[in-house]
Amino acid sequence: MEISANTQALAYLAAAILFILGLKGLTHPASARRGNFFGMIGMVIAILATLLGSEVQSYGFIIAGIAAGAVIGSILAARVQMTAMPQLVAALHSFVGLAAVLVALGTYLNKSAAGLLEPVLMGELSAGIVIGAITFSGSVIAFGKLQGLISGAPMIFKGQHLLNAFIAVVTVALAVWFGMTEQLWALGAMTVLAFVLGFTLIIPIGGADMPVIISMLNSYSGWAAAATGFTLGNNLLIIVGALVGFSGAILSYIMCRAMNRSILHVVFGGFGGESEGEASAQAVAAQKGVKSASVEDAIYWMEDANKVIIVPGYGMAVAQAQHALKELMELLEERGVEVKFAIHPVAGRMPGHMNVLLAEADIPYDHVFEMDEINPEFATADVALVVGANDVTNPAAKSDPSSPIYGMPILEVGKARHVYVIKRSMRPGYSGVENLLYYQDNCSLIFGDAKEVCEGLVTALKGGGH
Amino acid sequence: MEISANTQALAYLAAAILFILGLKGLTHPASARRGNFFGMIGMVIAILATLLGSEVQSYGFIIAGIAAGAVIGSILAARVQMTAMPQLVAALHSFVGLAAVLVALGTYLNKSAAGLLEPVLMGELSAGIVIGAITFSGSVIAFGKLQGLISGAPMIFKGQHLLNAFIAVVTVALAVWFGMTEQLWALGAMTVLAFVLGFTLIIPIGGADMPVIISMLNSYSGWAAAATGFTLGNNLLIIVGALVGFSGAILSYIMCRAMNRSILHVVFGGFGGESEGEASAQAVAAQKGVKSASVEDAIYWMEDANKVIIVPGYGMAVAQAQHALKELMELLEERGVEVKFAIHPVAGRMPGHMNVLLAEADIPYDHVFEMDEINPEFATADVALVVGANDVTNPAAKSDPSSPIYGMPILEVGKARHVYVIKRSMRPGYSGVENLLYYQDNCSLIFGDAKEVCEGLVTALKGGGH
Amino acid sequence: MIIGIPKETLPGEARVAMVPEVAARLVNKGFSLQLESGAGLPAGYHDDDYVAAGVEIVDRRQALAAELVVKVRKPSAEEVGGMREGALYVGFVETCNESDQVLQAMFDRGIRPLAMERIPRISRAQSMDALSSQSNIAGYRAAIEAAARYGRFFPLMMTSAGSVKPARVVVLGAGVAGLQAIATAKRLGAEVYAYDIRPETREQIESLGARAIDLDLGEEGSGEGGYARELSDEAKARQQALLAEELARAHVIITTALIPCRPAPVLITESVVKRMREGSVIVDLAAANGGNCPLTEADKVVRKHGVILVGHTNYPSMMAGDASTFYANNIANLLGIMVEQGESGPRLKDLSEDEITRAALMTPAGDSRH
Amino acid sequence: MIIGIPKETLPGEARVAMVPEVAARLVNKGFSLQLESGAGLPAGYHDDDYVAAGVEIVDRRQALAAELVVKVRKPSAEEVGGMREGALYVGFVETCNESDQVLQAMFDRGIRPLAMERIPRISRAQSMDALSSQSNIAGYRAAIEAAARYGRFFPLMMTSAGSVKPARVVVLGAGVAGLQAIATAKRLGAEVYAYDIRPETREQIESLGARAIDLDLGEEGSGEGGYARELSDEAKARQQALLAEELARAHVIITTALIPCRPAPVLITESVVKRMREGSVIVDLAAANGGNCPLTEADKVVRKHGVILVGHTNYPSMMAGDASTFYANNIANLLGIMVEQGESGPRLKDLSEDEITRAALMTPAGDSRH
Amino acid sequence: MPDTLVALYVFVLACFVGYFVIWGVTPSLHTPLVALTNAISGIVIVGALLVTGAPSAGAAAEIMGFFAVLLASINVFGGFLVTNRMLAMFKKKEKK
Amino acid sequence: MPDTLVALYVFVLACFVGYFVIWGVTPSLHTPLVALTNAISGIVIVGALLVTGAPSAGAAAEIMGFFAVLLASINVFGGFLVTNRMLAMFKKKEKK
Ligand SMILES: NC(=O)c1ccc[n+]([C@@H]2O[C@H](COP(=O)([O-])OP(=O)(O)OC[C@H]3O[C@@H](n4cnc5c(N)ncnc54)[C@H](OP(=O)(O)O)[C@@H]3O)[C@@H](O)[C@H]2O)c1
Ligand SMILES: NC(=O)c1ccc[n+]([C@@H]2O[C@H](COP(=O)([O-])OP(=O)(O)OC[C@H]3O[C@@H](n4cnc5c(N)ncnc54)[C@H](OP(=O)(O)O)[C@@H]3O)[C@@H](O)[C@H]2O)c1
Ligand SMILES: NC(=O)c1ccc[n+]([C@@H]2O[C@H](COP(=O)([O-])OP(=O)(O)OC[C@H]3O[C@@H](n4cnc5c(N)ncnc54)[C@H](O)[C@@H]3O)[C@@H](O)[C@H]2O)c1
Ligand SMILES: NC(=O)c1ccc[n+]([C@@H]2O[C@H](COP(=O)([O-])OP(=O)(O)OC[C@H]3O[C@@H](n4cnc5c(N)ncnc54)[C@H](O)[C@@H]3O)[C@@H](O)[C@H]2O)c1
Repeated sequence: MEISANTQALAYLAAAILFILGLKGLTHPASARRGNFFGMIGMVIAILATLLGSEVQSYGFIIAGIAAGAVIGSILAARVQMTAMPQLVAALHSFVGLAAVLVALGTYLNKSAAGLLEPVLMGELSAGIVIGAITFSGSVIAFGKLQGLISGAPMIFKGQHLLNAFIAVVTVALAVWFGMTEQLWALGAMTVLAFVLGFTLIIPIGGADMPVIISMLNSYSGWAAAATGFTLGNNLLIIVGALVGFSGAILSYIMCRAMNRSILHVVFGGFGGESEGEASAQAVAAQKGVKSASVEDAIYWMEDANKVIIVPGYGMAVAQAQHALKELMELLEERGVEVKFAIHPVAGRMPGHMNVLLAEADIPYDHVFEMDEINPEFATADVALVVGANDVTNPAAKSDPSSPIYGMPILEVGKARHVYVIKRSMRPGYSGVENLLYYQDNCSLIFGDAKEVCEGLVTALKGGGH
Repeated sequence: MEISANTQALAYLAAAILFILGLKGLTHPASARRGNFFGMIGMVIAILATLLGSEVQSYGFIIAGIAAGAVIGSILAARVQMTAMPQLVAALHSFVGLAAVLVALGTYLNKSAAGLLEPVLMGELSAGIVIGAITFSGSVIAFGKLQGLISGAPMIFKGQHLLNAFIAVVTVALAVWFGMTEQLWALGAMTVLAFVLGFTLIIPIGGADMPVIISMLNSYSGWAAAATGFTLGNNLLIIVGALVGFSGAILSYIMCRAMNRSILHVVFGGFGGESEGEASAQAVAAQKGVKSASVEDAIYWMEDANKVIIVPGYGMAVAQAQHALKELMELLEERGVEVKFAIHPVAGRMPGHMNVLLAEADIPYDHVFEMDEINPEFATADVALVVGANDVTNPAAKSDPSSPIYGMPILEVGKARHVYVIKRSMRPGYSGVENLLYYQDNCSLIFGDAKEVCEGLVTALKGGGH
Repeated sequence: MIIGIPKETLPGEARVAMVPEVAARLVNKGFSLQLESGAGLPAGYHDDDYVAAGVEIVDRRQALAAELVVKVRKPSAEEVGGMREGALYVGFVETCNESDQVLQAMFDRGIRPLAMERIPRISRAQSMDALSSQSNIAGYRAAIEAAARYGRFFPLMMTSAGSVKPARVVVLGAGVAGLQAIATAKRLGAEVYAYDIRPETREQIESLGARAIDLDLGEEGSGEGGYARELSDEAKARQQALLAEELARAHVIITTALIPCRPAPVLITESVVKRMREGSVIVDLAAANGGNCPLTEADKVVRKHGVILVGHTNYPSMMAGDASTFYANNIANLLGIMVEQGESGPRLKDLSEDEITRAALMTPAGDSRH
Repeated sequence: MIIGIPKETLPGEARVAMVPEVAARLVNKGFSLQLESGAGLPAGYHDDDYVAAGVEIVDRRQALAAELVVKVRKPSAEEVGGMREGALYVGFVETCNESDQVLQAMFDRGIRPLAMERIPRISRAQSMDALSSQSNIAGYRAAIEAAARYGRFFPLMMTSAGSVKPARVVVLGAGVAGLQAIATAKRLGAEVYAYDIRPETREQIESLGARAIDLDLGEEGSGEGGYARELSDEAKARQQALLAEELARAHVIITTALIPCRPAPVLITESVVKRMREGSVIVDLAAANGGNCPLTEADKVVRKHGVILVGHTNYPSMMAGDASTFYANNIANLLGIMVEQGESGPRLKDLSEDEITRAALMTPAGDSRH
Repeated sequence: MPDTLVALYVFVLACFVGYFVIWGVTPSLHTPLVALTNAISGIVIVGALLVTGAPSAGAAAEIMGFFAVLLASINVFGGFLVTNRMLAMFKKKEKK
Repeated sequence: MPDTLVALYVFVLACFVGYFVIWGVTPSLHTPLVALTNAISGIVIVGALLVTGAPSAGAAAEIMGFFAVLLASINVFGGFLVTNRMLAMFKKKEKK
């Protein structure tokens, strides 16, 4: 069965629509899996439409390639540990990049064999190759850093930006030369240089900044696909490429914004090494190996949790966040989440400090539990939300006899599945002792004024797609 | 100077981008005017590109038409009173509809003269004519109702839906017939019937529901433009048509949702007349000629106000909305709005009722004013937000000696520039007397539980585009 | 028009019918005020302050001899004797009995009493309603009294020296005083429950963040004019029994259940008191009318079965400063509708014209109420 | 190990060093408790309740003769005489003077006193810190007392009978008691201002929703161990002068400014009292140490210059129920680190090993503090 | 691709754009949005120009085209100006 | 319109769609988003198929194409499955 070009175009359109709907599915957790499903169907349609189209005539290599890819891909996906996910994504990106390069080269070979080369096409080809190559080598480096094959530390060298700029200029010059002269060596040199550029762009960047880079490379891989689409005159590739390209770019932007960094630094690489006047709380945390999180991360786990335990401390009082907490409690309860407040006997700065404030916000007494009552419950809580409390959650009180708070009973928040701590900085609490809780795997810090963060949580809970 | 088809296509693309950016500008008040400006530029580019293209050869009629249109349009826009805006918009919609019909007919004439008629084209033509005609006559009716030329009351007659369906079927049949036979009479009959359909669709709908209709007609006019685009093979028209079409449709949907009505009723007309189990608060209000408003309306005037006076009453206490009000106060103050609370001596159900609750929410005492202090200030307030208060704001106490509350001093909220009253229904307060305030021009009611509405206000204030 | 303000003579009464701030307003309107020297002292107002407000300080005789005498409490026989014939008296009359001696003495001498407790409960009269204004104070004060007498914390408190549970406060009767007591106890952090016989109070109780106790009595408790009505004997017994469970668990009970001119309903029986925890407190605002708890003794604080029963009958006097201000405002607002501006200052209107003064004015022929 | 709990003998002292609930916990751990009959009554705990908790009710002699005697207040000479030689005493010792007679008597008889007021202010000792637990009560109670004595409303109230402004409450000293007083007055709706000499309290005051008063004294007030230190004379004078303005406008002042073992600093001078409004209230928690206002008279409520000065010195006793529970918890927590489980029940550890008991244990040689 | 298919691609993508861009409009600007989209829908003027100015246009087509141009251009001018007026009126106090 | 222009139209519109649709993604799903877009970017497989299957393809092109197909299809399969795993892990308690 062979389909007409028109039918193929319609099928491509359907696939494009499915991809868009797939991404739109991610506007809400409830529709996310459906979104992924749409994406798969779109892909199946796209592949079938291509195979059935008149352009594809020989199937041997294709079937072999797909079969092998399916096996490898499935095994990779099934085996990979969730913690190794970033590496896997980086590796997959590199494949896309390389595939784009290969497609462009293959197209060049086919077209030149058919004598169909023309400047516009060659420009498009060059774009595909360059972007693809950068994506490839950049992703390989990122993979190496994440996997620990290459040192994760930022590697900065003098004149790095100059070098990058130089390589980039030469690459473009080669592309132009190739377009004008059709000389193969220019194509080859350009390809090699693009690979090098990917390498020099990413190598200086430290491991802590890899998430931004992964997402940036994601964007590159999208543009590579779009460029391929232009080369092949394939609208589907263009559409999908643009979607992916924007996705990566926007995500990088969002991440940079969250970390208070300039996106330009990322695009041009090496931003990880630049010192920034006063180190932000996030930066200090990152340096200490403490995870920082966003309001949305916390909401993600809270909104469908079975049980959330809120642990207020002096910071809640300072921020006067009790009213916002009340609202948070109500919203969570509306969603069927069980919410409890855990009060440590010395939380705050006077006996009963938390009680006064929670009562002011009209938080019902039957939601408020003292330490001994609530401690056994942390193990069954999905989220412990620590709001401006510090010392009273510090496991050092139990484990470190040299600590000045040693011997003080604490709220065992660390036993909850996820712990989110709201505070403004990495500064310690009243006792001046560093909190070991923050180094636990299940604990992340949300930096900010407790009231503002709690209001952010409330807004995020109310929000969500249309 | 004449431009090539390619240049024209690029210009069209630029125009389309400008239109999209123009609409995107409306995501935020700050960028709204720039958005409008983008729209204008886009239009200029589109028109110039068309005029300079090879298809347009004679300019006489065109220049006359544009010149006359410019003069009339500008005068209309400059003269119209803001209160007559809905009428103007309705009138303008009817123009678009009619223009679309004329363009389609003209195209038919041109193409048939050139012998270029073919079934797909004729289908597209028919779509353009039908949608355009419905838009035209529907808008004319809407205009008449709004302007008071036709009774604003819903006019319902038995079998109205049947009649509409019948006309629609016949119209479509004629279109098909025309496409198959190229017979002019079919085209003519179809056009006439489409005009009739627009009439029968809109005439049953009551004046109170006109905003939805206007927006629905807006959508129709967009689809008419898109259909024209298909006819002419003009991508710009298609893009803009789709934008406008979605805009109207989404707005109608939003409005219907806010009024708890089914969008289907609107599309098929006459929904205004259907009685719905229990009349909603909005419906009762509309019947009494009382305006209802949305949270966003109130926020619109509050967020940049100089002074907002909040008037709490018993309903605030019942809803326990004090904490939400506190947050609202803080958010407004962050934006530089002066916020004051006005307490009537008998607001609530016990002396000092409001004071207790406002103190609970930690609203500073210096924001809380008693009646005599605050009454002179209403005249200078941009917004008076009445939260579950009723009797204490009722001007009948001053003006109607027969009223049981006659002689009671009241809070003169009616003097504020805009008054928004939050309550759940049109039911009266403690004294059982209807509140004359609600009939004032500057007063709108936001129906809902005071706490939920206030939280909605808070969320809306925090929200706003990216 | 001359207004005389004699000193209150009832023992323990610290209020005064006029305060300087309000007096100044009345003087401005053309009234002449004559205050008995020292009348304001117990409430914290010095003669000097009155003088500054334009009030004339006079002796007792002269204050009583004014055209219009304003007082807080029921006049004594001696005071009636000192008033001029045909004078107008404005103040509480404190009788449900039209054959009351003092009242008769007034009528005999042609003195027209305007009873503050008879001001009708209509919107327009709210600013003159001294019953409400004084009840409000009583409610606040009752809660403070309870907190001061209760040997434990009202609020929940979790401290390193242990946790204390919040006090369980039950308020009986959610009228003006009851609601204010609820609000005040709630503010202090107690767990507040409240009960009233009128079903519409449920929402009002919840509007203060407290919880309403529901009992199924089988009959309605709303009477006319916003007051409660007396229940049938059967319903009364039912009520006592159903309430008993709630009350026995309470640590503090504030009762405000009154039905005008009727003995206060018994809501807390002795057996309930016996079941309450040692050191619990009952503040009985109905003590003057026999009390909602029969163990209460008027004007005394007693301890019975380990429970402290507070039987004060004059809470407003404990806050004489603000209570007097409220009362004086009520009086001034009432005067506002009683007079019109004549050439030589304010002149009395026909008191039977306005429904408020008509209702408040007591006449020898007996009046319409009850 | 046998613990004796004699009845408190100081007049007005209603607390008891052990409450049934805590006693039951100690009995569970293997202690034998002997309580003087009726010791719990003033705090609302009956002998029966103790018996139910496993406490033996004994006579005074026997209670005093235990190995370990726990009390609230400083023992009397008579009590010391009744104690067995070499016994351990746990309770307040209430002296800053090591040559105190009672203390000497104890030393002479080999009785080792563990002074509750010497428990160091470290995190681990918080649950044993009776000074804090009792201060907390004093702070709450002081605010209630102020509200009960003040002849007006604490909260803002806008009613049809006029509006009353919120009471302006100033709290001096924002330690444990001060913060709780702030919180309680704030709850009641007063407008609360607070001042402390230690700059870190500013944030703490604001964390309770009150406003901090800032004075520029030119020197720091933070001392060691979380206590304040005494100011230079110059700074003292400066402080008085700067505070005067704030205080004269206050309607209620609650003072808690104490410096251990020093006369209380004078914060409210007589001239300030004179300037205060008639009927204002000063609750002086430092009354026992001479008062933050020199006009205060210890253990009395006096009215001077129209201002009511409350000089109670034993607020915890007014809430003896909860105060005793807190105290008993403190004692039990302290016992927890003093003993280890031996074969025949708990056995005393070497008290000089743990820094807490080391600090609390008073020795004849004098100790390190001051 | 044939023109109709191209038109379809463009149409579908434009629909997505329309959907997203309109949902993003802040609710307080819904009224100006109606006015602005109204103005933009005056884009039929392009169609009108093409009809009127077509070399092959007969008299009837020209007349029709003339009216179409007239109406559409009223719409364009009226629409943009009214939107502008609305937004100007909606411009509130100067931010400090 | 020439194909390149059509491609440009499509590209521009797709960019807008991409921009809007991605901004709409709820932040908590950003990680799955990366995985999903990664899978979707495997669409280059279409290009690879066209290259490999082209009637005119020489051996070199076929080899290149083969590897391209292989890599892209690893990406497609791996990407979707990983996304699915992620979302499954992210599936939280059953709603009551
Ligand atoms: N309860 C009492 O009677 C009493 C009396 C005296 C001392 N203490 C001591 O106080 C401590 C109480 O423990 P805790 O956990 O409640 O408090 P904490 O250990 O003092 O920690 C409070 C935390 O809140 C954060 N914070 C402060 N302001 C904030 C704001 N506006 N927004 C968000 N976070 C804010 C601070 O971190 P950032 O600065 O990074 O934001 C700080 O780490 C104990 O060590 C206890 O011994 C208690
Ligand atoms: N202060 C006193 O001491 C005292 C004592 C007794 C009587 N009164 C009388 O009470 C009245 C007080 O006036 P007011 O204006 O405060 O109250 P009001 O006139 O009784 O009006 C309250 C309004 O709040 C609305 N409402 C109730 N629950 C609501 C909720 N959950 N969310 C939103 N709205 C809600 C009600 O309308 P919907 O049902 O439509 O929502 C009602 O119209 C006066 O007539 C006064 O004379 C006062
Ligand atoms: N002008 C006005 O609108 C206005 C003015 C003042 C009061 N009011 C209303 O009048 C009502 C009564 O006010 P009040 O405080 O003077 O009443 P009150 O002092 O006469 O009685 C106190 C409360 O006790 C309740 N009560 C009586 N018998 C009871 C029983 N057996 N069990 C339980 N509760 C019992 C009553 O229902 C009342 O709520 C209130 O609702 C008040 O809001 C209205
Ligand atoms: N383990 C712990 O962490 C722990 C336990 C208890 C108390 N503390 C802390 O110790 C501090 C003192 O507590 P306290 O209440 O027992 O103190 P305190 O009773 O000794 O003094 C009361 C307050 O008065 C203040 N003061 C003294 N002189 C003053 C002056 N001239 N003017 C104004 N204020 C003056 C002091 O600064 C103190 O805040 C508090 O901050 C408390 O939180 C810590």
